[in-house]
Amino acid sequence: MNAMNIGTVRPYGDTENDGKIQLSFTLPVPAGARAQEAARRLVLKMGFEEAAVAHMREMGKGFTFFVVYGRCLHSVNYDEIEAAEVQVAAMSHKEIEQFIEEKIGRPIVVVAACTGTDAHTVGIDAIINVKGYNGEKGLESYNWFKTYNMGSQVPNEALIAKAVEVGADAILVSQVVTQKNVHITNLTRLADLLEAEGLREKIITIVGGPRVSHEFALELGFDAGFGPGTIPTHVGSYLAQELERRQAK
Amino acid sequence: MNAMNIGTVRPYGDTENDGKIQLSFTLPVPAGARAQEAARRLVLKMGFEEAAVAHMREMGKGFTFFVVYGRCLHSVNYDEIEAAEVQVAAMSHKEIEQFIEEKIGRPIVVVAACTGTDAHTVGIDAIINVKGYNGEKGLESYNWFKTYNMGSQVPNEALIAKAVEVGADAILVSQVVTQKNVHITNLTRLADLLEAEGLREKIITIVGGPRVSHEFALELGFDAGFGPGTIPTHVGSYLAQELERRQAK
Amino acid sequence: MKLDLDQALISRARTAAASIADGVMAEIKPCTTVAVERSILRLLGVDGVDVDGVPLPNVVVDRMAEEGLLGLGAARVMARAMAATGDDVNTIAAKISRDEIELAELPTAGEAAGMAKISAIATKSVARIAANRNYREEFIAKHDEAPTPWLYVIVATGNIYEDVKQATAAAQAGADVIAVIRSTAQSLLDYVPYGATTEGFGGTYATQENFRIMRAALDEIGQELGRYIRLVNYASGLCMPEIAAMGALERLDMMLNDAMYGILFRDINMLRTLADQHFSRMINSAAGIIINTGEDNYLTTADAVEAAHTVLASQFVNEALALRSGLPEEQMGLGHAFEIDPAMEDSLLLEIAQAEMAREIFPKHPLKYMPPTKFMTGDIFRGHLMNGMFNLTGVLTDQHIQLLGILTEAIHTPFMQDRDLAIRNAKHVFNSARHLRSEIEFVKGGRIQRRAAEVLGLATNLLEEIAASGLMAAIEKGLFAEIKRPRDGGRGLEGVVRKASGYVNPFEELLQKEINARRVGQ
Amino acid sequence: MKLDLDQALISRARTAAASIADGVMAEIKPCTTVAVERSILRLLGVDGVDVDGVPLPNVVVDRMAEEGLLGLGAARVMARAMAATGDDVNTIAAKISRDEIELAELPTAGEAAGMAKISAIATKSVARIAANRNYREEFIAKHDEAPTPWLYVIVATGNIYEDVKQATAAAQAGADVIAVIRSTAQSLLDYVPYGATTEGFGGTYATQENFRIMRAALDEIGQELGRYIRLVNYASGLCMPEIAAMGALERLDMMLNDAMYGILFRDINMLRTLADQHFSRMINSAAGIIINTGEDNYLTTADAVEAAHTVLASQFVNEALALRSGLPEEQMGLGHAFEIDPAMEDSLLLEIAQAEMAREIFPKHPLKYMPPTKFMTGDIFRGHLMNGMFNLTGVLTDQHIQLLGILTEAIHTPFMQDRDLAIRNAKHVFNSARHLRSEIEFVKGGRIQRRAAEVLGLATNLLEEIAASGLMAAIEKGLFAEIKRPRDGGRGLEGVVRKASGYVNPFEELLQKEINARRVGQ
Ligand code: B12
Ligand code: B12
Ligand SMILES: Cc1ncc(COP(=O)(O)O)c(C=O)c1O
Ligand SMILES: Cc1ncc(COP(=O)(O)O)c(C=O)c1O
Repeated sequence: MNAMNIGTVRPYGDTENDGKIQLSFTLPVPAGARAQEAARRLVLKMGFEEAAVAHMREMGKGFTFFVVYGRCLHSVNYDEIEAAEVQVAAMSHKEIEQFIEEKIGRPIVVVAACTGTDAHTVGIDAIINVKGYNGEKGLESYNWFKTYNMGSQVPNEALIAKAVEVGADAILVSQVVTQKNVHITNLTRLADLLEAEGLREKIITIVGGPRVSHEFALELGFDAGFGPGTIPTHVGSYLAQELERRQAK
Repeated sequence: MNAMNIGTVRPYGDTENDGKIQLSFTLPVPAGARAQEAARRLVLKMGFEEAAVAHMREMGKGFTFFVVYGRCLHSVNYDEIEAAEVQVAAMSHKEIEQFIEEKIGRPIVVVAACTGTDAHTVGIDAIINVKGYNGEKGLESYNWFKTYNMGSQVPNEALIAKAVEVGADAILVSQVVTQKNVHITNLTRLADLLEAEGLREKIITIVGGPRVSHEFALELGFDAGFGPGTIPTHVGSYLAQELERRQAK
Repeated sequence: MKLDLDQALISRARTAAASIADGVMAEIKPCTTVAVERSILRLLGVDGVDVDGVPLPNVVVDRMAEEGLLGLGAARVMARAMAATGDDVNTIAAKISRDEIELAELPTAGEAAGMAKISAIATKSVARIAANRNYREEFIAKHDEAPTPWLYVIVATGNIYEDVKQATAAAQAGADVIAVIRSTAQSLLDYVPYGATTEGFGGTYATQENFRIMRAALDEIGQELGRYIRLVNYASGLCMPEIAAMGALERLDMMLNDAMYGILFRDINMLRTLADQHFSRMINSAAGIIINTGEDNYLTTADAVEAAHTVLASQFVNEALALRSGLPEEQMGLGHAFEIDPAMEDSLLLEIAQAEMAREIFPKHPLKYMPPTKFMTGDIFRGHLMNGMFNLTGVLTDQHIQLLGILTEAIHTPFMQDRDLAIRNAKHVFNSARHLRSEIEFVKGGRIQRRAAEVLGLATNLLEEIAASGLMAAIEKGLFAEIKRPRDGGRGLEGVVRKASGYVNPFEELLQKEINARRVGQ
Repeated sequence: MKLDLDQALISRARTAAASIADGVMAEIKPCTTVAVERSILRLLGVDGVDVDGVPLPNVVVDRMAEEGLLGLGAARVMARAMAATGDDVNTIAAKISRDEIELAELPTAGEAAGMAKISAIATKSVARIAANRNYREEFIAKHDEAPTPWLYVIVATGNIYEDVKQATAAAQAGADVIAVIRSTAQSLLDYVPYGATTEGFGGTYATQENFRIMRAALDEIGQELGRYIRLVNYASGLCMPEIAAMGALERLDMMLNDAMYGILFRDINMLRTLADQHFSRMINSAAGIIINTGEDNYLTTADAVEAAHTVLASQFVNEALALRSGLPEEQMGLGHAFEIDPAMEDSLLLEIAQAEMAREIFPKHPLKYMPPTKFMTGDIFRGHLMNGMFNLTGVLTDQHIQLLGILTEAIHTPFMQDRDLAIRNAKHVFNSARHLRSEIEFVKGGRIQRRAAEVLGLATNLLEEIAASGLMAAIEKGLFAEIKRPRDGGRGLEGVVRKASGYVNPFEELLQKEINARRVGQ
């Protein structure tokens, strides 16, 4: 995956290394020559050259919208980047079933919920429910998964209690609302609770949502993170292999 | 104009000082978790916090497009900004005519052209020709202007020769094509030529075009610059008052 | 009519919906709820919080419930207290909160005299609501009413003062209607928070003070612009009639008001919220407030092509229920949405068919048309384009209330610039296609006509099926939005109370009178 | 037909256009031009530059002109030289550049033998062109032809190697047609630059080597994608037939080819460029190259509502002229544009009327529909939306070639991402409105029909007025694009030469044969 050698890269407009970037933003100032200059200077501070205000308009009294194009002087070394990705061999529905049957020998028990005040169940339902996502049926339809989908607005405490009650191998949490970082607050609290209950090492913990990445999940103390476009087999593959790995230890 | 006291400003998303900015750009790398991380790091280098890649897609092999939102930590002090603006009292068509009749006493002679390889005459025609712009007739229709519109792709030398021939008070140059900064090259050459011919102080020199500002014109050694949305009366007001000012000296 | 819809089918659908609504009315009639009683108290003037920050209407109603008095209705118990103490309602509420009044021990003797006072207060309260309505109507009459589709935008910063900035800018940019979105999970609170608030998530708490602050701001900018700027908030949830009452008192102009939404998307108990809905809609009706129903939401969990007929069926039911709460068609902002996967070939044709169908079946109704949300991605450019197609469909099919799509739908609640771009998008498209509707006909028996006929047929069948078993059973079966809700499940069932004999709600009659008077006036 | 256009008016317009075109043909018949003669040399195989970098075709033709021999035609003079020296054409050209041949002193004796050789070379040259055409047709026949509207995008980096990257990405994203825009002012050069170039402004020089590089790149990606990717460049300008010849040799698929554009927008002398155009179109025709005419440009200087009929009138004239150069209708990519001020109420209706009118009047023609440019601003979001409305109009009115609008039109030549967004915009709209055309009818006598009738009426009148005085007089009067050009003004008049008796252009006959053969073949 990390094989490709690309080196240092800059944004590309129409010529290598031209650094061209588009920005748009609002400043709380009235439109005019000073506003335009303020926008330009702001962009120059970001480390740009040739910042040009392509569009400026006052939206309501005292607020002005800008579209700016400029040449960004920063660059990143692509080769040095190692983005965390869930490390797992992709398996099909059938392969997952077979894997669990052979290597685990009993159904994997998962408890899923959309926690806190979050009521966006479409994402977690896509992973769990028979209906599934993008033509892939959810884990509920697998013979070798036993699933409990608790639905929306589930308190962290209730989720943990349920997991204990059914002897869950894994907890699957969905967080969609991210305003004021409410998902971070919520997930941090859950991680703390799991720690306190001594469940952190016993249960595989997974987070998912449109603003979730594997890296993000790891940072908050979870085992894996799944973002937009996840399909049930991604999660099934991970669960099966991770459980086997843990049992092997 | 500069009276308003606003202080230090940051971009505004939905809360004061939240610093929210939208960016889009292309990196010459294939799409994937590493690309996403590269985009994020690039934006962090610009002095952002919480840079989030909202959208990533590969456009053609090896080029990926990103939409990013982030919180910019820079700010600008609005009160300190003094953007150069053409300093002139706005007058109507009629007022301009009267002003010239009274204070100059003879028609002002102007030579206009779209210079170099540039063939975009709509802008200069809007200022000069009877047809005008936005309902305002061009300077050609004024009794107290005598105009020569040389059209498109006029060499700098030809423009200067014409100005000398007709004893022009002012030269009006339009530059629309800006790719590879060809307008700057072109205008710098014109300024040098004027200087060499000793005409710099004798003739009022004006530049216009969609990427022109007063500041930009001054930097290149012209007397005034007019950007998008200019109407003939703006230019007429300036010419009349500037000529009077010069004659008064 | 462009779609040549089968009028007989439409009548059959309406007949089935009427019988469904009658069934619902029969179920809710014997009941009142804590929320209904709290609204009665609010309309009588109870406001404020106790030392622990609990709203006084809750303190009073909870006490009545504890004492087993709620079946009589809060008004009647309050009448007793007034007669006994000579205090005004708010003083009584405060005293109850301080345990200075024993409700169970109040003498019933002075009740009749107390009820007379209550009646007088209630009459004044309804007069205030009517005055609000008159103010609105006069303002609009003096200026010009905005052309439809109206530009409806949301603000959702979580902070009422930031909301004001955003709303003001939106009005200046051309918005006709401003909705203040509620904080997540407020609908599950069985009380209404108090005072000005600055800390919501995904929206700002609906409080009476926040209503007042925003109303004042919109009145101010409306005066400046010479246009009436409509204000919207959310009634649906556990406090449906209470918030409706607040909205009526503070001159809101539209309210999201739909029990089906609460049942399906918030897991609120059906009996509770249907009972709440009935009274809340009476209040909305008298206040001249347009309701917004939530059928659009069905398409966020179900597929917009497969489930199109459930939206239509639900609209018929909502119409029938609304009629039974005294709402005229002109105040029924039935909801629907532009949510078909745009990757589907001819999706625009299907959207046009659906929107035009709603327009022709509900000709007088100020339909509320919701933008694409589900298939929005982080590609804001694509999002802006989809919103353009949505706006085109809106003006082409003569929608009344266009909730503007936001290009950052999949990313965050709208920034000021996102909303501004949405408004400009709508103005651009509406203006450049202003009379497209009157220039275009649909080919007879073509894809568009066939699709509308198909959806109408399926909806009629569904309604007749539901009529056989009743709405509640249909919801138990998961016939809407692919979500099943048990009759006795969900939140808030404990707040449903059987009316005792002698139960009184003084507002039902007064509101009905007001509603009738307006109807005659038209 | 959706517009119910008056067919009699259309016939009248065509009759007038025919007489206008006949007038033009009569004027240009007695003349040849330096560019025509240079193209003959190129087709005969003259290529390369002299020590000063001057292209050999220019060296040779200029020398012939100096010697007063050009009236005979370059082919005949070359025949003399071949007979006299026994060298091949390129060696002769090189010798001329080194002053090693005195043209005026060449014996005329061997001319007939020389002409036979020339004929043989010319025949092979035309065969190569035909082979290119066959290759294209076979490739397309093997794969599927792209559905219309075709997605046509431009690349304009100034550097042919960057252009290749951009074009490849565009093809991968779904573009059907790639146009390489020329550097500013190349059209005013009276020679074609040589070799691979990396330094253009607002575009990349059109050189034969650049054509080759891009053709190879598009063939490669086309193979990979299993689609034929069409390549476009510009003929119009002072080198019209020369570039047409290069395009035919390097298998371009479309060429901007319009003398009217050169006259009005580049101040090229009308006689010169009309003469050049005739031969260049014969070459395009034989090569199976679709021409793109430039009527869209009129609306950048004139108002799109007021001047709509001048676009239509010019299309009629261009059609008549093209027919006279042997171009079949299937290769006439008549240009028009979506350029009405979107701030105008109902502008979309007028755009639909105009586009549909073109479609119905020119049913077999691969119309080329140009996007909004003039009213684009730096507001890229608004720009993207306008392009969406343009794409909707394109698919609704069945345009053949859709030049995709770019959201940054008012800012810079397209970045890779701008082009990608344009392609996604078009794919999104085309797909979601794929069959809208067959579902919609326009109201009889409504705004759309009336507008189309009005424009057709005005165009017919204008054509009849022009027919009375001739095209050249009409241009002198400023009847197109509000621009006046004098008959004897403009660039390049000095390059027009009266044909002497005995003038020969061996390609006219060969190309005509090829054209006829193809016509029969159909
Ligand atoms: C549908 C929807 C709703 C529906 C939800 C219905 C339901 N039962 O889920 C309704 C209408 C009820 C709703 C209401 C609200 N919503 Co909403 N809603 C959306 C919408 C349009 C789509 C979300 C969706 O269904 N996506 C489709 C699914 C399949 O994608 P997904 O969730 O990303 O899931 C995938 C992956 O992330 C992953 N995944 C997700 N979870 C998990 C979990 C695990 C364990 C794993 C492995 C994977 C995984 O797999 C899934 C499949 O690939 C979005 C906007 C948008 N287009 O994204 C707004 C949005 C999410 N909503 C928003 C808001 C604010 C609200 C409200 C709070 C508004 C209000 N105040 O009324 C309310 C209240 C909701 C609440 N209390 O949480 C905001 C959130 C803003 C933010 N960033 O914080 C959004 C972004 C809209 C906006 N721009 O304002 N909403
Ligand atoms: C119309 C147009 C054309 C027409 C021009 C017709 C004509 N006779 O002018 C045609 C079709 C011929 C054309 C051709 C080309 N164009 Co062109 N064209 C445009 C377009 C669509 C509009 C320009 C316009 O007319 N604006 C309206 C006028 C009124 O605005 P304005 O020029 O800004 O003028 C106002 C002010 O700036 C000011 N002003 C302007 N000049 C002056 C002078 C003075 C003294 C004063 C006081 C004020 C003043 O007052 C005016 C009124 O308010 C723009 C895109 C766009 N939407 O902006 C591209 C654009 C300018 N063209 C462009 C290009 C690249 C070309 C070509 C080079 C493409 C090609 N390779 O073929 C050619 C060649 C032109 C050449 N040699 O210069 C690019 C330039 C890119 C860049 N930033 O460098 C643009 C931006 C399009 C794009 N995105 O690629 N074009
Ligand atoms: C009818 C209706 N009521 C209420 C809401 C919002 O409810 P909550 O505040 O629970 O998010 C919606 C959602 O859009 C709705 O459609
Ligand atoms: C028909 C035609 N030819 C040529 C051109 C371009 O010419 P130039 O290379 O002179 O910019 C255009 C402009 O778009 C055109 O429409």
